[in-house]
Amino acid sequence: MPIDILYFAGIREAIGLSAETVTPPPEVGTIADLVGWLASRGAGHAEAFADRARVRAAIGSDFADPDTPIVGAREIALFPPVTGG
Amino acid sequence: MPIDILYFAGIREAIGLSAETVTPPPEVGTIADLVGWLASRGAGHAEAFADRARVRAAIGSDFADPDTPIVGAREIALFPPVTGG
Amino acid sequence: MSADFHIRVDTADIDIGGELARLEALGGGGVASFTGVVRGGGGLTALELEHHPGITLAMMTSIAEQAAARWPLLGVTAIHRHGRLVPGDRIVLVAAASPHRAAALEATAFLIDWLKTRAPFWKKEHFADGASHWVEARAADDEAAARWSMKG
Amino acid sequence: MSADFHIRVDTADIDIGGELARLEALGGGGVASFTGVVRGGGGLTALELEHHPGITLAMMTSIAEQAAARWPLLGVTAIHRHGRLVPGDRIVLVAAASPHRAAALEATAFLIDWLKTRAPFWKKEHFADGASHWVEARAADDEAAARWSMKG
Repeated sequence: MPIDILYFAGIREAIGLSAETVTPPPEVGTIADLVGWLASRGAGHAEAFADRARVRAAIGSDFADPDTPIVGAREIALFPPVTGG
Repeated sequence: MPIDILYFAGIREAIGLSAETVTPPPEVGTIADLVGWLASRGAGHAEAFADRARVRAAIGSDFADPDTPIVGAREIALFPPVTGG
Repeated sequence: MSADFHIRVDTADIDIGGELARLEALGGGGVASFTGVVRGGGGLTALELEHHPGITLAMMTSIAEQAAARWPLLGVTAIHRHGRLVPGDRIVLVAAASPHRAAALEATAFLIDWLKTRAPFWKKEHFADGASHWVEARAADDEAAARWSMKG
Repeated sequence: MSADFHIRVDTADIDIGGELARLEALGGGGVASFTGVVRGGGGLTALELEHHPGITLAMMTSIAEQAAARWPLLGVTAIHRHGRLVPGDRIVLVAAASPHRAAALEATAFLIDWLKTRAPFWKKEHFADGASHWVEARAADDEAAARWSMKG
């Protein structure tokens, strides 16, 4: 099932994309799995996700923890910690 | 020595004047003495000062207690407790 | 930090946007404000505000200086109207500019508590049935203002 | 008390006077506000704000509803800009209308603490020497927002 991935801020800049559509393999079950899988897609992705402690995620409009299952997700956003307004 | 007396709010309305200039006798030494002396000047004055606990005063631009001496005062204001803005 | 004070008592309406823009321009980064508006209800048709012209500005300036001594403020604005106001009219604006949002908000709370309780104004309410009366000082407001004198 | 919410994220400047007039018109008697302005200094030439369009409004609306559940509010306004801003530009306005001045001010403090710390924005600073960097989340801001979740 394809998932739309949105990137923001420094993660967007490192990857060079603000969004992409991916179809992860079935063993990618959680947000943490997804980030690990995405990190292997290229040098930009690897750089973007080098510091896993600084990656935050949202599934749809809800913030998600690294161990949140991604089953059924249509849109997942990955970004650094928000800095507020 | 003449003193300008300013009246505000309900006190002004009861007396029917917003200001008057008076020369109290020498035994009128404090704000409380002044109020007592003014209360004897007429029916409006008596009504205005009937409830002494609700009379407040300022000498010039400073609030004054009933026992504050009025010696040397040029302008004294008498009014009900302020209600704020 | 020396603060820019803008203190006024007059009959004219208050230009909130313009007043806050002046504080924004001080460069502190944050501006807090409180605007009071005459409330209707109970048949109130007008509010008449009287003040002691000789002492109101002096006291408002003094309280603004106290706020600037207590919080790091770049500017303080306090504008109060007097005369006849009707429901919906602005009656008071207090605002403070600071590099710290909590300082701006706390100073604004301090200033409005003082203005609503201690400022030398008297208010007369006029009602649709022709009745009118002077508003009495309220104990709850005195307590709100007293909280500040117990601090710091 | 059902509150009127006015929540917006866009690139346009914020009309403070107009926004506060809308809240004044709700009739509560008191309107508190906090306006944030981009600060200069340190060679800062511009601030670039990015946000997650899919979740920002939902989260801002949710926090406004929390404020309205906690304090007796007639209206809540929260407007945040995104895009490129320069020093002196308004970046955020939060405001609340209430019959109780403390409620309006506390709700405003709650909303701005949340917006400044938890709202899903990222800020990039651009400097006169050509350098630029993404602003890191600040622990002090998180603590300011955390105070609220410990209350009530």
